Formats: sequence, structure tokens, C-alpha cells
Amino acid sequence: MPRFRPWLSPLLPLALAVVACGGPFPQSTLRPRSDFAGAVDQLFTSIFWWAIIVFVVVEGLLCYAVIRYRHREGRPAPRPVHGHTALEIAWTLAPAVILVFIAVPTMRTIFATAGEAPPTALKVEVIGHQWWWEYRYPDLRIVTANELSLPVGRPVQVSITSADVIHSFWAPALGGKRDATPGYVTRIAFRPDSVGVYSGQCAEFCGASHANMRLRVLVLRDSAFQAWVRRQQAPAAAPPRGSLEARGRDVFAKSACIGCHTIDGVSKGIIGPTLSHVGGRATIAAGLFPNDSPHLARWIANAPSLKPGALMMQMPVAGADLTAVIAYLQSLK
Amino acid sequence: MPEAGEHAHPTVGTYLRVAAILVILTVLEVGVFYVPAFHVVLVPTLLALSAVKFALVVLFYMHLRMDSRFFSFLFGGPFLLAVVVLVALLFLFFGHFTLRGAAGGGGAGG
Amino acid sequence: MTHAAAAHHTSMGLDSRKMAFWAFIGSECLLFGSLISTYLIYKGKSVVGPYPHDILNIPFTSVSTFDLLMSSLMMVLALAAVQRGDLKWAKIWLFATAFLGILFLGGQVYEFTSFVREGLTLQTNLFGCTFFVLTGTHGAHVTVGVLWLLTLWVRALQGKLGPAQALTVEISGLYWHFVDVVWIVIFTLVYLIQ
Amino acid sequence: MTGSRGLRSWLTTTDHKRIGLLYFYTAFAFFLVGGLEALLIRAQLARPNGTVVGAETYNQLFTMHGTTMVFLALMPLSAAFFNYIVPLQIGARDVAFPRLNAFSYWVFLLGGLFLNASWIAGPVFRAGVLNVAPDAGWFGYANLTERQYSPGPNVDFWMLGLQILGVSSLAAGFNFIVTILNLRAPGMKMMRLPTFTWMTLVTQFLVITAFPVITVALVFLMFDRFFGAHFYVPQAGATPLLWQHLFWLFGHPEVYILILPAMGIVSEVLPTFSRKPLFGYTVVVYSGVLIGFMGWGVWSHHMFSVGLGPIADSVFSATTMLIAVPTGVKIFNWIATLWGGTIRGTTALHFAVGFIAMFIIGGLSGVTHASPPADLQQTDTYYVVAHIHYVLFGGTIFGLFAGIYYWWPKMTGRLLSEALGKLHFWLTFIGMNLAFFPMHLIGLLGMPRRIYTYAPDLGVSSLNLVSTIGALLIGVATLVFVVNLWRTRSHGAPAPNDPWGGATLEWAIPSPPPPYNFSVIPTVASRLPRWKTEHHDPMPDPPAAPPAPVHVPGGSWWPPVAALGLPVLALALLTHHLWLAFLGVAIMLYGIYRWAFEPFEI
Repeated sequence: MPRFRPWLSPLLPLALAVVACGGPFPQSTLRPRSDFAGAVDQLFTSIFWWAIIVFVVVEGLLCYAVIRYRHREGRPAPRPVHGHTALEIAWTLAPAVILVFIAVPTMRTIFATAGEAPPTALKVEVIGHQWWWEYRYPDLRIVTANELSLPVGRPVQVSITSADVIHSFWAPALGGKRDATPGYVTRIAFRPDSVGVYSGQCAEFCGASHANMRLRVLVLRDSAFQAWVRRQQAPAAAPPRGSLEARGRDVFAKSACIGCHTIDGVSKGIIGPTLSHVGGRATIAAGLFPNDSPHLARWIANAPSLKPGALMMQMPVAGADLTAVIAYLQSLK
Repeated sequence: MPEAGEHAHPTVGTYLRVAAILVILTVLEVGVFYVPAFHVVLVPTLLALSAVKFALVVLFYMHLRMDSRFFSFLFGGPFLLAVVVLVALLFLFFGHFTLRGAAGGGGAGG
Repeated sequence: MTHAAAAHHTSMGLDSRKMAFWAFIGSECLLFGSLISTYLIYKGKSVVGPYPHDILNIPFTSVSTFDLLMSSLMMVLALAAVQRGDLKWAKIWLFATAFLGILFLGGQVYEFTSFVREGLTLQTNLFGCTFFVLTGTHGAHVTVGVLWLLTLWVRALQGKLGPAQALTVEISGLYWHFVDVVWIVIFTLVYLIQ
Repeated sequence: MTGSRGLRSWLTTTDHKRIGLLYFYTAFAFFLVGGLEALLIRAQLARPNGTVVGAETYNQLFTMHGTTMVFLALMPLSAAFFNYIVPLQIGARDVAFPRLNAFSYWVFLLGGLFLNASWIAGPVFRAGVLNVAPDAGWFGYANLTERQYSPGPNVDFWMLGLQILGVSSLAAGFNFIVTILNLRAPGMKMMRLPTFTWMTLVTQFLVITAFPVITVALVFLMFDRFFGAHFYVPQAGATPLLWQHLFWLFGHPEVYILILPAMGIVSEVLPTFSRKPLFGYTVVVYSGVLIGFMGWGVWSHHMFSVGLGPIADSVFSATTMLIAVPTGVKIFNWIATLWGGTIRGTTALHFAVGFIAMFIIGGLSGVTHASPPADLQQTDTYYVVAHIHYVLFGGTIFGLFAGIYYWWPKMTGRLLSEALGKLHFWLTFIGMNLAFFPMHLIGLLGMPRRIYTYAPDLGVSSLNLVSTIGALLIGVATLVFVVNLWRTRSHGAPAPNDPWGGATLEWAIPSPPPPYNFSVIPTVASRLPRWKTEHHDPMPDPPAAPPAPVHVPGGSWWPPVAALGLPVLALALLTHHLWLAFLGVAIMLYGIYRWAFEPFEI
């Protein structure tokens, strides 16, 4: 005889067990690290428990009915019941009432998270590109890419837009995603509440390398943030005459690199991310690889093979020239 | 015999009268457009006039006034849906609760 | 549902073809609704000219509108003629309807070419995109209507359009009048409310 | 009149039953194709940094998986039952427009082949690769679909294929609305219609109102891509959000187009196998109508992350949550139908109960993203992938399988094996939970959807492996089903008129029914004509042979001919050959002309 026991299906405990063994989940939505993410998480948790209650009750009723009323020999024919008005009203009202309990905190959270940050907030502009992120701090006159540095405990006002197709800026620990739509500027505001490195990535399908459009948010202690700001505001490091780095700069300045990348005082390209302080970033290629010599070498030699569709072409830079360019880029702290 | 006998359709006289009204309304529309005094109420006037024309054609030329009410439902349902969608879209794109800070950064503070 | 069908028994007492056609017209409401919504949403969003007030020719289009309204009148007269079995007038009114339709299309061809000459094409700006696609879709509907009417006219010439075919004529009339009411809306929203 | 055998008879058939079978086999073939695409997707994601396919191929796979499942598998599988079952349930001899019905099928087939031709059409476009399949997602968000960002023919295949398929759906929509309203047997009042027929009617109203919107959205895209217009080009002042609004104005009703027929099937299967009338028939019908109606007012809930502003978000959140009420009412009525019955655990009932169990999960996760702030964390992640698969696989596909096991004997005259059926059910049930339940967690742990690769340090590798194993299990289950179908052709037990003791008219006639369906059109006196109720005795079955010869309309060549014009026209746009456009229009006009003047009596 058939028995339906979805509650016995071992999936939930199994899945939880798998999760329990894993970690540390750098992109989890369940570990909020800002007021915005915290409000969302709180709301989600309350809806989740409502869902669990409904799930247990309704699936329970279903399973009970299927088992209790299964066909057995000798059982009399069932009564042909056509309906029951009071029951219909009851189970129309029941979900409606539960929905009120979900809708009210939902509306409250919508308006609470829609607010603008106070005027003292740090202003950041996020611009999505295929497939990397550009960050501008208009008040600090800083432009950087892929790694967003923020001070802990200070409200941030983020304006988001795109330079080409639609992207979606998403750092789960700090809050929900928001689309980067060309021609529009949308805004989110949040206040990071713990120091740490949080990963995120583009959440709206944006073409071949959508999967490779990652990002990192560095929430820093205020002193560390100020130090970072000073480094970014300083002109790009000028290598000492005759050094390997100086040779790297000369190679860079004569290569096609300058068509797309900016290095203060060396080049003015704007198609790719700025490199003025690239040596200070921990990753390259929109969070894909660690910023070390082997990866830089492979990246410069053949970016499209590492990131399908990447606009950066294969650079005819090799041997000692390549070593020099890498040394130069790494010196740009 | 086809369905819907003669009695179901208006007479030629009705058709002609409706045509006359339609022409007058069209003249009014164009007239309103050219008279500067009307410019304040231009949009509502034009909308009202064209709604009347629309209704006349649908009710008399397309026989919805005397034909089965079910046909009115088949036409009116989707028509109303289209109007509601149009209004909703206009609200979404132009209303107060539209995208904040559209291109050009117009809307600081929403 | 007072006037029952005769030829076939149907549950609602309504002719199936006519019912299907009304459902089709309902569907078309959403088609033109989406096109008109887009026109209105993009109104005033063009970043370069020419803009509507630079280019739309109200007197000319008023004549076109009048032409299409009159074709609707011809259409109902044709239907009335077919219903009373008056083949002679049916032929005349049907042809008149189609002819006025062709005249309207001619006007649209003239309008489009003159706009292109004045620098408004599909590629120029959003006004060009939305205007040409909206009015072009309407024009395509008129074209289909003209072809349909001419087929009926040929049937009439062959003497095959008696009262038994009145329903066919009525349905083509529904189509024709619908195309007319769409134009009533377009004329107001596109031409008069600039 | 054409004969009843041979290829010719199938090409020209206008018999709703044959067209229903054609729909079934074609849609099932596309279902297998879509499933194969899903397996490749899961193979790629089984491990982090997967290398089974590259980024470009992966993007084509998920785009085609979505497009195929929605437009080529689920909708036409429902259509197989609209065709085969609805006329039988209302006591009709055929649909209102048999040739239009054939036309719908041929357009669907040609549209599906056109779309899938993109897998091998690369050389035609000198693309350097074999596959130039659509790669911008089944939702095709502008402006990624603009020529500037998608230069190849990929997106062209997608939008032209969808336009073709839209014609098929619209034609079928008008046909079934009229059929259901106008061809009911005497006494079959609207509130005596079987629930499946009712849900079909609601679905068709959604089709005829929603498809024009996507048609227009696609026309704009066509003009942008082929003729240099700027409907979605931000630089010209346009907004890509227009596409999103138009797409979801269609896309949300489309969700109900996919689920309502399955709900109708479940509402037929449960009463039959619990030997009880459907509990609250009127409420179930009205809530179905209400769901269809409300489905129009919620589209922007797909766009919460766009930043529409708090008021728009609140409004669309509220309307979305409201839909949970009629949906919940349906579920309670289904449970109440089972309650107090004598439930026979056939495979069809397994799938119907599985539908309810899985749909509850899908519905509940749906409520979590009806809440915009929560949705900001969930949308575009695997959490939503889990949700749609609980609704569309656990929901629609379970419902469709319930329908297949329920009606297959009626359609072919042979009963599917119950043993294989149970095996099929349990493998599918376990497989789908294994495949899709972990996706909730994968999403909450931060894995976006539509990514061809992910880093191991995301921490979701094991969960993805579990999901892939589940997908494989679904694949095995589907093979079991194919074996069952194949085996039943020769070894299935012959089906009597009514193997289940059903209440509705289709069980009153032989399996499979003769070409004329009913020897005598029955007169219906109650909602459950074949059951004894308080006020009515069971309706006597029509006699085995008709008392007088029944005229059955012959076949026609013109529907397939007219249908052929559409892909030719699409090919003209795709290859920029004007003469092909003229050819396509000429074929179509010729087909329609001959069709219009062909003597064809219903």
C-alpha cells in the first residue's frame, strides 16, 4: 500500500549535515554584518518559521489523510461530501491571517531599508562593467576596482549603475543585492558592523563571464581605512630609476595596456580597471585570482583563456619584460 | 439563415447617424487642438472625445450594444486589462514611486 | 443570447467563429495596449530630434482619420446590403471600404516617406522607433483588412456572397472596425496630445 | 477523406485525439532534450571549477533548458491533454476549429525545431563553433540581448523561435476558449464542467492576453537587432527596464499557464481515486479563476532588486502574498477530498499527492520571496532555482505525470504498468528532492544562479554534488518511464472503457475512442455524470455503435502548409535574404487561402 512520508525523506537532515561539515561560507546570506543585512535576516527568519509551521501542519494533514483513508477491503463506500461552507471560510481566513503577520513586518522592513543614509555617510558609486566592478568615492576622489574598502560602523550610501549591460551588486553579508542598470542610478544604504573581508559577486546574468564577476568588500577599522584612503589618494608609486620596476613601467607605457588602464602619470585608459594602486589589492581579475606573480603572468599573457569573453586581449609581453611589468604592478601599492 | 437576424442589427439610418456624430466629434477634436483657449483642458477633452468615438464604433458598428453580452465580456475584459496595465506602467515609470535618482541623479532623497 | 444560432447547435447559442473572433480582438487589445504603453512611456525621452511637434502633420492626418471613419460606415452599409441579399450594393460598399482602406495606406506611405525625408527614421530616436512601430503595426493590420475585403469583393463579383455569407462579412467588419477604433486612439494619443 | 493509416493521415489529420498524441510525443521528445541539457548543467556544477563545458556552452545550456522546458515541454504537454481530453470531457466530437488545431500543432513543432536547429547551425553563420544556441537566458534581459552585446545569431534564434511558438499558443487559445464555451454537451452547464476543463479555460484566457505582450516586447527587440532601432538602448534615452516590465507582464501569467492545467489534472485524479467528489468544487473553480486574474497584478515581484522604490515594492509584495490565499484554499480542498475517502494508491494518485506535497514547499518558498527585503537576498540565487523547480517540477511535471498515468489507457487503449509506474514515481520523488532541496541552501549560502563555475571556498561543493546525484536519479526515473511507455505498446493490459471508475464523460466511451468519440452525444444531468449521487443515477454509457453514421471531418493539407510559412519567414530575418521573406509570406497566404475555401464540414 502506498505511504507518503515526505517528512521522513532524509533530505533535510542530510542537507543540514552537509552544511554543518562545510564552511566558512564567505558569501552566506545567513550571517549578516550590517544593519541592512540584519534587518533582512530578521525578517527572513520570522517568515521562515511561519513557513515551517504551515509546512508541518499542511503536510501533516496530507500524510494523515493519505494513510488513514487508504483503501482497505470491506471498508464502506465513502460519503459523497461536496463541500462545507464554514470550512471553506476558515481555510480562506487562516492563510490570510498568517499573511498579515508576514506582510506587516515586510512593509516595515521595506521602508526601514529604503531610507537614505545620513548626510555624513560615506558616499560610494558602484559601476558595473562586463565583467568587473568600478568603485568611486566622490568625496575622497578615489577610484578603484573590485575590492571595496569601507570603515566599520560608519553609514555608507551606495549609488549603483552600469556602464554596459545590467549587473547586480551583491555582497550578502552587508545586505541584499541591487541591480546595476545602465542609464539609472539606484541606491542602497547600510552600516557595516564588523571588521572582515566579505565576498560577493554579480547576481544578474550579464554575459559570458557572469560567473567571473566577483567582488570583495573589506570592512576596516577606522584607522586602517584612513591609511588606505591616504595610500589611494597618493599618486601612483614612481619606481626608482634603473630598477626592475622602472623597466616594467617603460614596457607598460609602450604597450597596448595604456589603451584601457589608468596609472596616474603613466596612462589614461578607462575601459579596464584602474591600476594606479593595483599592488595594494589582494586579488586580480574581479576577485578570481590571488594577486601574485604567477597569476599576474598568466593573466597578462592570456586573459581570455582565464575569463571567457574578457575584453583584455593577449598581451605580447614575455620573458624579462613580463617579469618587469609584474614587478612594477606589484609595486603600485 | 446566418445567426442573428436582421432585428439584431441597427438600421442603415442608425449607421448614418452614428457616422455623422463621428465626423462631428473628429472635427471637434481637431478644432480643440487648434484653439489656444482649450489648451488648459486639451488632454482631458481629447481623451473624452476619443472615448466617445471609440464607444460609438464599438457599440453600433460592432453591434456590441445589441449583440450577446458575452461578446462584450470577451472584448471588454481584455480591453480593461490593457487599460489597467497601461495606467500601471505609466505610474511605474512616471509616478512618485518610480525609480529613485533616475539618470542624471535627479532624485536625491527620492 | 436572445438570438439563437441556426446552422449549428452551440452551447451558448452564439456562432463559434464570431466568438473566436471576439476573443482575437480581445487579444489584440493587449497587443496595441503594449505598443501604446511603450509610446507613452518613451514620450519626451528622445535625446535628439525631430520631435513630434516638429513633424506631425495634423491636417493631413485628420483627413486620413476621416477617411478611415468613412470606411467604417461603408463597411456597415456593406454588411446591411449582404444581409438583405442586395448583391449589387454589397459589391459597391465592399469595394468602397477596401478603396478607402487603400487610400489610408497610401496616406501612410506618403507620411512615412515624408518623415524619412525630414530626417525621422527608425534609427533616429525613440520617437522614431515607437512611432513607426506603433503606426506601422496598425498599417499592417489595415493591409490585412484590405486583402480580406478584396477577397470578399471578388466573391461578391462571382455572385457567391449571399445572405448565407453575412456572418463572414460581419466578422470581417468586426476586424475592420477594430482597426478603426485603434486608429481613433492613436490619432488622439499620438497626434493630438503632443 | 484521407485514410486512417500511414504518414499522410498523420500529416493531414484534424482529429483532436491524434493531434493530442502528436503534441504528447513531440513535447515529450523536447522534454528529454531539455532534461539532457539539465544533466549537462548539473555535470558541470557537480564540482567547483567544473570543466565539462565552457562558459559559452553553459550559457546556451541553461538558456535552452529554460526555454525548452517552458515553451516546448510543459506548455505543449498540457496542450496534449487539452487536445485529447477536453473535447471528451465536455461531450464534443472535436474542437471548434479542427484545422486551426492542426495548425497550432505544426507551428509548435516547426518552432521547436527552429529553436533547436541553433545547436548545429554554427557553420551556416560561419561562427567557428557548431552551436550557436540562444545564450542570454530564457528571460532574455535587454540590453544584453542587443546586437552590441550579443552579436551572433544566438539571440536571433531565440526571439524568432519564441515569436513562432507564440502564434501556436494564441491559435490554440482561441480554439479552446470557443470549444469549451460552445461545444458542451446538452446539460453541461458551466458549473458542471470538469475541473480540468475549467482550468484549461482559465489558462487559455491567460494565453490570449499574455502572449500579445511578449510578442510586442520581442518585436521591439527584433527592430533593435535587425533594423537598428533603440527600444532598449540606454544611450538613446530608452530603458532596458521596459523589457523587464513587458517580459514579466507576460512571464507571470505564464507561470499560471504552466501550473493551472496541472492543478486541473490533480482535481480530476484525486476524486476518482478517493471515490469522493471533489471537495468544494465551486471554490476550487473560482479560486482557479481568481489565481488567473490575480496573476496579472504581480509582475514586478520579479523585479524587486531593480529598485522600483518602496511603494511599488509594497504594492507588488501585497498582491503577490494575496495569491497565496486562493492557492492555499485549493490545497485545503484537495486534502479534504482525500479526507474520508477510500484511497486507491495508483501511480496517478501517487503523482497527484506528490504534486500537493511538493507544491506546498514551492508555495512556501514563494511566500519568502514575496517579501521584497528577503527577496533581495534570494533573487537570482539558487534559492529561486529551488523554488521554481518545486513549483514547475514538483508541481507541473508531477501533475502532468498524474495525468499521463490517468489518461494513457484512454488515449492508447492500454494500461501503463503500475509496478514500473510506482518505481518511476519514487525515483522521481527522491531524485527531485535530492536535486532541488539542497538548492535552497546553496542559494542561501550565496551561490548566484546562471554561473558556469564557482569557487571551492564558497562552501557549496558537497551540496552541489548531492544536487547532481539527484538530477541523475531523475534521469534514471525518466528512463523507467520511457521503458514503461515502450513496454505498454505491446505488453500493456488492454484498457476497458473505464479502468478507474471515473465520474466524467471521457470514461463513458471506448479506449481509445472511435474517431467520432460519442456514438450519441450524451445529455448531462449532474457534475459527476457517471457517478450515483443523492439526486442522480449514473448516466447510461452511449451505445457501442452509433445508431446512424456519424460524419467525421476529413484531413487537410493546408494547416501544415500555412504553418511552414512561419519558419521560412523567420529564416529570412535570420539570414537577411529578402526573397525568403516573400517566399514565407507566399506559402502562408497560399495555405490560408486554400484553407479558407476548402470544403470542410464539421
